[in-house]
Amino acid sequence: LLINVFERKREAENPYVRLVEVTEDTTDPEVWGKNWPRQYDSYKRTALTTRTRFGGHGGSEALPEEKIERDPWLKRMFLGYAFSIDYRDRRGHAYMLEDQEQTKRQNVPLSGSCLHCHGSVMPLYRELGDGDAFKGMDETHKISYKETNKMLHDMGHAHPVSCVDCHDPESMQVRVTRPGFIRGIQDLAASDAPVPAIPSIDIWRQGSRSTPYDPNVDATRGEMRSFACAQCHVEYYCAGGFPLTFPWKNGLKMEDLEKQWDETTMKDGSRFYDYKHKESGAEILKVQHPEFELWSQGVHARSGVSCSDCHMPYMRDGASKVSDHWVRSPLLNVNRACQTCHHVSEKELLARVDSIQTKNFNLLQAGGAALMDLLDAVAEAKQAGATQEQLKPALDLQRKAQWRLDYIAAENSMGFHAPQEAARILAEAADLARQGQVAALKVAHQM
Amino acid sequence: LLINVFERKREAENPYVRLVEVTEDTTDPEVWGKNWPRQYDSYKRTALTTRTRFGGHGGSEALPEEKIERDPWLKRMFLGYAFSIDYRDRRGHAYMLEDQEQTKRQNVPLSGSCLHCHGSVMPLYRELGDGDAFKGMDETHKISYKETNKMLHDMGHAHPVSCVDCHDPESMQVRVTRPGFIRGIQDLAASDAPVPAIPSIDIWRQGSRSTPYDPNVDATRGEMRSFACAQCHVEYYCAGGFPLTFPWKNGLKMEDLEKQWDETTMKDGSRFYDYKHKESGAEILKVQHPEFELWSQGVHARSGVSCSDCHMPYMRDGASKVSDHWVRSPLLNVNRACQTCHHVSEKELLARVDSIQTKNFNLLQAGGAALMDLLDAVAEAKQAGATQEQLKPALDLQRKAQWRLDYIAAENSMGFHAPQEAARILAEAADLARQGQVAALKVAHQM
Amino acid sequence: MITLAVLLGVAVGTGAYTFRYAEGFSYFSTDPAACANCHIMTPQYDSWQKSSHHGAATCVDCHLPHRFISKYLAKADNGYHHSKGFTLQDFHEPIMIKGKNRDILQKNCIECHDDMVHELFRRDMTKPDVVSCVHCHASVGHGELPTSIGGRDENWSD
Ligand code: HEC
Ligand code: HEC
Ligand code: HEC
Ligand code: HEC
Ligand code: HEC
Ligand code: HEC
Ligand code: HEC
Ligand code: HEC
Ligand code: HEC
Ligand code: HEC
Ligand code: HEC
Ligand code: HEC
Ligand code: HEC
Ligand code: HEC
Ligand SMILES: [Ca+2]
Ligand SMILES: [Ca+2]
Repeated sequence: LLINVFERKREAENPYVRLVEVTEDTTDPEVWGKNWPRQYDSYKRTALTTRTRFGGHGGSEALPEEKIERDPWLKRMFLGYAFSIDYRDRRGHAYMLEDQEQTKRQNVPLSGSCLHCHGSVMPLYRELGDGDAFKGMDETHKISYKETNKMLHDMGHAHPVSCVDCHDPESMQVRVTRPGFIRGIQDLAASDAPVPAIPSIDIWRQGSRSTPYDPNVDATRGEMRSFACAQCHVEYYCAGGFPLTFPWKNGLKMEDLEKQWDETTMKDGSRFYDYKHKESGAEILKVQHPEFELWSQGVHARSGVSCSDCHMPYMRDGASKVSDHWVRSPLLNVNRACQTCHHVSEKELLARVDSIQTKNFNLLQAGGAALMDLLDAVAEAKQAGATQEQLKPALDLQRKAQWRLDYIAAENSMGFHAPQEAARILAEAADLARQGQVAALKVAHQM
Repeated sequence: LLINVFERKREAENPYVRLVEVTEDTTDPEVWGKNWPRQYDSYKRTALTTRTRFGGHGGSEALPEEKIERDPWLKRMFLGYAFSIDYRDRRGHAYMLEDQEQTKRQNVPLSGSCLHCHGSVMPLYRELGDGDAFKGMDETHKISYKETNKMLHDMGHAHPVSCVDCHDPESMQVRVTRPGFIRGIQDLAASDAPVPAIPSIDIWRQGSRSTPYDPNVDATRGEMRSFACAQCHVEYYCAGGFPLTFPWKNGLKMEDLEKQWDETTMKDGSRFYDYKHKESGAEILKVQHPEFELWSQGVHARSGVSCSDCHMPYMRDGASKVSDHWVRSPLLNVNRACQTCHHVSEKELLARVDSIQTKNFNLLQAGGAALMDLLDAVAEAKQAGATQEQLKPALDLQRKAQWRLDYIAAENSMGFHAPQEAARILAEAADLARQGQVAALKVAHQM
Repeated sequence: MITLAVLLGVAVGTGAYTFRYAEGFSYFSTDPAACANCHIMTPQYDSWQKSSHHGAATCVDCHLPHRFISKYLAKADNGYHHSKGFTLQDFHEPIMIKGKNRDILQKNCIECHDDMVHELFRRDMTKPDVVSCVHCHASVGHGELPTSIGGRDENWSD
């Protein structure tokens, strides 16, 4: 016992000493782990099984249960897109590279952009861009995924997100490295969209704007605790048409992102879309995991509560505190993730989350049903001989409805990150889908 | 100073020295005001003008702006009901009796039940029930409003809600007096519906249930600070068919209330409704101000935050603090109503409320548009020769959609009391209205 | 007699030697630093320093009964709790005030603020628990920021 007390006193006085050198090119987390064994130990646990009602994953025992099975309408919604081939639950960070390499979506040609968020790519980007990582990233969308992935392996950087991706090897400060994010947040700053969750942008805007907003310099430490995650947990475009893009030019609201895609044109001048719906022919936008965007619309974000506060909460380690690098569902960790701020029982907190998620889940199902009815009505109209031209209003409504539905389906908190905003988005999804159904029915009956 | 200290000491020994005696029959607040001048002073201010974006009222200068003007679809939604004649904004407590006496809805015959929440009726109830106020209330639905109101005036109790309605004249404790509420909350307790916002019901349920739940005995003081308001700020039925009823037999959720009305039958065995829609013929349920019910579904309620915490916050008055009896919009009183708990700037708090209310307002308008489309489709079908029988599915959907739309339109916080729940309800409203539109269109096209 | 009881209470919990090393004797003073002797109290100490009451009240003013005898008994009781928790590391984290300690706290708010709040009690101060001060004023002692860090990592060998 005496030793115990003594050790605790010492710990508090003594910050970390380095045993090995780490540099910008040290992508292997095990090396960093020699200096920071506690963070590394918890980091490794992202390979463990986790499971909650709507979140988590099956871990290494099996390939994760297919999402499609739970919500059968998803499959029909995605007809024509690679996602309808294989839409799995996410898993822990340890699996990010492996899961991407194994997905059946590989059957369709993928671009090298995909790697931005699934591997420790910065040395590869610098290599491809002659030292300029931004230029390097811009190369990758022209190269195939297979090829890019092979380069990564050959260079020895085939690791999932690693310490160097979030930390400055000199100071250990949290930082962002990903060109996609840095460009995106600069677009956002340069706009005049309100950003209540990111006050440092407001401060930057009051300046001369002569140099672009630089998150690594201008952001507060609290903001960086979210930005680190926003390098990947965001909506994007990453196929071969143009470089990886985060669509934040008009703001972070669902409608702002939609507007940017609607205004984007393809090389041939036609309106941008991710895929044509196989059944209806509608030009569909695919949403991917807009966690950062949805979070930014909620009251936690407005209150300065960051991703890391909930997903990497501090834990006590003797006299000092360390960030839990076992990034996972906070529902498996309520005492550290929530009770530091909410002094109510674990049971009550879980009940609050469940109440929020259940409401959104039910709305999601209702929206799915509405979309299926729209597709049925379109099919009926086509059967009756309607042209694509005549169906255009219905198909445009399908595009809008699916964007909204997918916004919450693809987001990973079942709407917890901004409960009312999620419900609002789903409300619009169902309404628009039903308007599309009506539009299609009217065409059908005119035939 | 000496006198001051001395007085304080005396006060402590002698809670409430009274200058005048007040009893169960003292409905005139001015008399109570002699004993408790500070509460009375603030109470009188409920006659002052207040106005916020969605709340408040125009005060005594003019009859309040008609709600109908703001949301024109409301008028069509209420065709067939007295509300379509005259739907005003609420005003302060000082006006409750006057506004009721003056409403043009008086043109249709009203029942005496109406007075339950608009006057200091307890002595009248006791009189009518030979000492038993519950019996007395049960008489009033058979008497006309005019007659009941005359009795109230003749007995000298024609006051808006008064001290005796919320306070025990002996102890000054907060209490509930209204039979409608007491029966309603007893129905709720006797059910097994979850009541996370009212823990004392859970405690009562664990007992023998041999005596009914008695709010004045079983509830906590915190709960009483909401119950006092739930005597009136709730959904009800109060026409001539049966005694005033608060529909809480199945729980406090929107669907629970709907279920009770759907299961209620009129004397002739037919399904209960408030009015037949003049255009479509649908059997419609009218919702009135379900503040208590909506609040109960939100996170403030779950956290024990009561109506009085926000609408009657403590205010400093000299050396002590008293409850502000100027019951009004907390947005006019943010520093006391919100900032004790939320240490953020007034501007930020107002922005949070506005963000919540704007989302709900937009969904409300979208729901209104959907309902108008439903009515158009029904009209089209009727034009084409459809029968009521053929239109039944569409009309049942109208009933369900209107119930939901009205639930938030009639609720007075523009959904602030439970933001996600309000959005969820409005999501269902639009979805159901559009389903009704489709159902009616299908009938129209079969003609 | 009383002092002895206190000493026993604490000694049973910690073992006298450890107790001394951990500067246990300063535990009897009203100096907030005494509480911060335990690293586990550090977040509360830090946050108290930034709180509105920094200049008005110290730890014991809020957390121990004001009357002398019960004050020392509570210290003995809490002392046992504290040192047991400290030694075994088997308490819930984050630490959340509860039960008896919550009551003591409530009484202390009222003792200092009787003047201000007697109307809340309709001038009848016999039941101090019917209006919970922290329902609205939770931040007075420790400010806005989280007052404690989350729990220990159970999976680590200590
Ligand atoms: C206030 C706490 C909180 C904040 C802040 C927060 N989250 Fe979450 N997050 C949650 C909860 C609760 C869930 C639901 C977990 C579940 O259903 O098991 C969740 C789910 C997730 C999931 C899916 C997890 C899984 O196990 O399936 C991801 C990914 C995620 N959040 C990322 C983020 C990102 C990125 C941010 C910041 C932009 C963020 N979160 C901010 C609480 C939070
Ligand atoms: C370099 C990209 C990248 C960064 C940076 C990143 N993530 Fe992830 N995250 C992913 C990918 C990819 C997955 C899915 C892995 C899979 O399914 O194989 C994932 C999965 C998750 C999960 C699900 C874990 C589970 O148990 O199911 C959570 C929670 C999460 N991330 C939160 C965060 C948070 C919080 C941060 C910032 C502290 C963050 N992520 C930073 C790419 C990233
Ligand atoms: C902007 C960052 C980003 C890019 C670019 C990206 N991903 Fe991901 N990916 C993530 C995140 C974050 C997750 C975890 C959250 C989730 O599953 O929704 C994930 C999860 C996955 C998963 C596991 C879950 C699932 O949906 O089956 C696969 C497989 C995957 N990505 C493949 C790809 C492929 C293929 C591409 C290129 C087309 C790609 N990713 C591009 C960030 C990204
Ligand atoms: C997905 C992003 C991410 C990755 C990957 C990551 N960290 Fe961190 N790390 C963070 C964040 C966020 C913090 C909290 C920083 C703060 O509060 O300023 C942090 C904090 C730290 C700290 C400071 C002390 C603490 O615990 O708060 C150390 C040391 C650290 N990380 C080491 C590592 C090591 C070693 C690895 C690789 C095994 C690693 N990190 C991987 C995001 C990451
Ligand atoms: C760093 C502080 C912090 C952490 C950690 C935190 N919260 Fe919160 N939470 C807040 C703040 C601040 C609010 C806004 C209301 C307020 O000002 O009290 C809030 C609001 C909420 C709300 C109501 C608003 C809404 O979005 O519905 C819920 C529910 C909630 N939190 C649950 C959780 C859960 C569950 C967790 C853990 C997964 C968590 N919180 C973690 C600080 C935090
Ligand atoms: C957490 C604070 C809070 C609680 C608790 C609360 N309200 Fe409100 N209430 C508000 C706000 C904010 C508004 C919106 C005011 C506005 O728009 O001007 C509002 C609006 C109202 C209005 C309309 C006021 C007006 O001026 O138009 C009424 C009536 C009302 N509430 C009654 C209640 C009742 C009854 C309860 C308890 C069952 C309750 N409130 C609980 C904050 C609260
Ligand atoms: C006896 C019935 C009754 C009780 C009890 C009651 N109210 Fe009211 N309240 C009304 C009526 C009726 C009105 C509308 C008066 C009018 O429009 O003339 C009203 C209006 C209001 C308004 C709008 C004021 C404005 O400025 O527009 C608020 C806010 C409100 N009540 C809150 C409360 C709260 C909080 C409580 C409990 C502390 C409460 N009420 C108790 C019947 C009642
Ligand atoms: C269960 C309580 C209750 C009963 C019964 C009741 N009211 Fe009200 N009334 C209220 C409350 C609370 C308000 C304020 C909130 C609002 O306006 O929505 C109000 C507001 C009003 C207003 C002013 C606002 C408006 O809508 O124009 C009028 C007029 C009114 N009531 C008339 C009536 C009539 C006529 C009846 C009988 C058919 C009646 N009330 C029965 C509680 C009640
Ligand atoms: C329901 C909320 C609530 C509760 C419970 C509550 N208070 Fe307050 N308190 C307030 C509000 C609101 C004010 C601000 C009054 C003003 O500024 O006019 C306040 C003011 C005060 C002040 C004066 C602050 C100043 O600016 O000087 C003191 C002291 C105080 N409260 C102590 C207490 C104590 C002790 C208790 C427990 C017996 C308590 N309060 C319970 C809401 C509350
Ligand atoms: C609509 C209900 C309502 C009406 C009407 C009402 N009060 Fe109150 N009153 C309350 C509530 C709620 C409290 C807070 C009680 C608590 O916290 O236990 C209160 C508290 C009080 C207190 C205790 C001290 C304080 O200020 O908190 C006094 C005294 C008081 N009221 C006097 C009056 C007088 C005099 C009138 C008439 C002029 C009146 N009340 C009308 C609801 C009402
Ligand atoms: C007596 C304390 C108290 C008062 C007074 C209070 N709140 Fe809250 N508020 C809370 C608690 C507790 C939560 C739940 C989240 C948490 O645990 O922090 C919350 C949550 C919120 C949220 C997020 C949840 C939601 O429903 O969206 C908002 C926004 C909010 N409050 C605004 C307000 C405003 C505006 C007022 C004044 C009109 C107010 N609050 C008055 C205690 C209070
Ligand atoms: C002005 C009164 C006040 C002072 C002085 C004060 N505290 Fe507290 N303390 C509180 C309150 C209030 C809470 C409960 C907060 C809550 O319920 O959220 C609390 C809670 C705690 C807790 C339990 C953790 C928690 O958040 O519930 C600990 C431990 C604690 N205090 C230690 C201390 C120490 C050590 C000091 C001196 C450095 C101190 N307190 C000074 C009022 C005070
Ligand atoms: C010997 C180490 C130590 C010292 C010295 C210490 N504490 Fe603590 N304290 C703890 C531990 C460990 C806990 C958690 C115990 C538990 O929850 O059972 C705790 C819990 C608390 C709590 C919350 C109690 C509850 O569960 O309700 C309060 C309040 C508190 N301490 C205040 C103080 C004050 C005030 C002082 C100085 C007079 C102090 N502590 C000194 C170790 C200590
Ligand atoms: C030892 C006496 C003492 C104790 C115990 C105490 N206070 Fe105070 N409190 C004061 C003094 C003195 C002030 C005035 C401080 C100032 O003006 O800076 C004050 C100020 C306040 C204020 C106004 C400043 C603010 O933070 O808003 C509130 C509210 C308050 N106290 C509530 C409480 C509550 C609640 C408790 C119990 C948890 C408590 N006090 C315990 C002495 C005390
Ligand atoms: Ca996309
Ligand atoms: Ca009704």
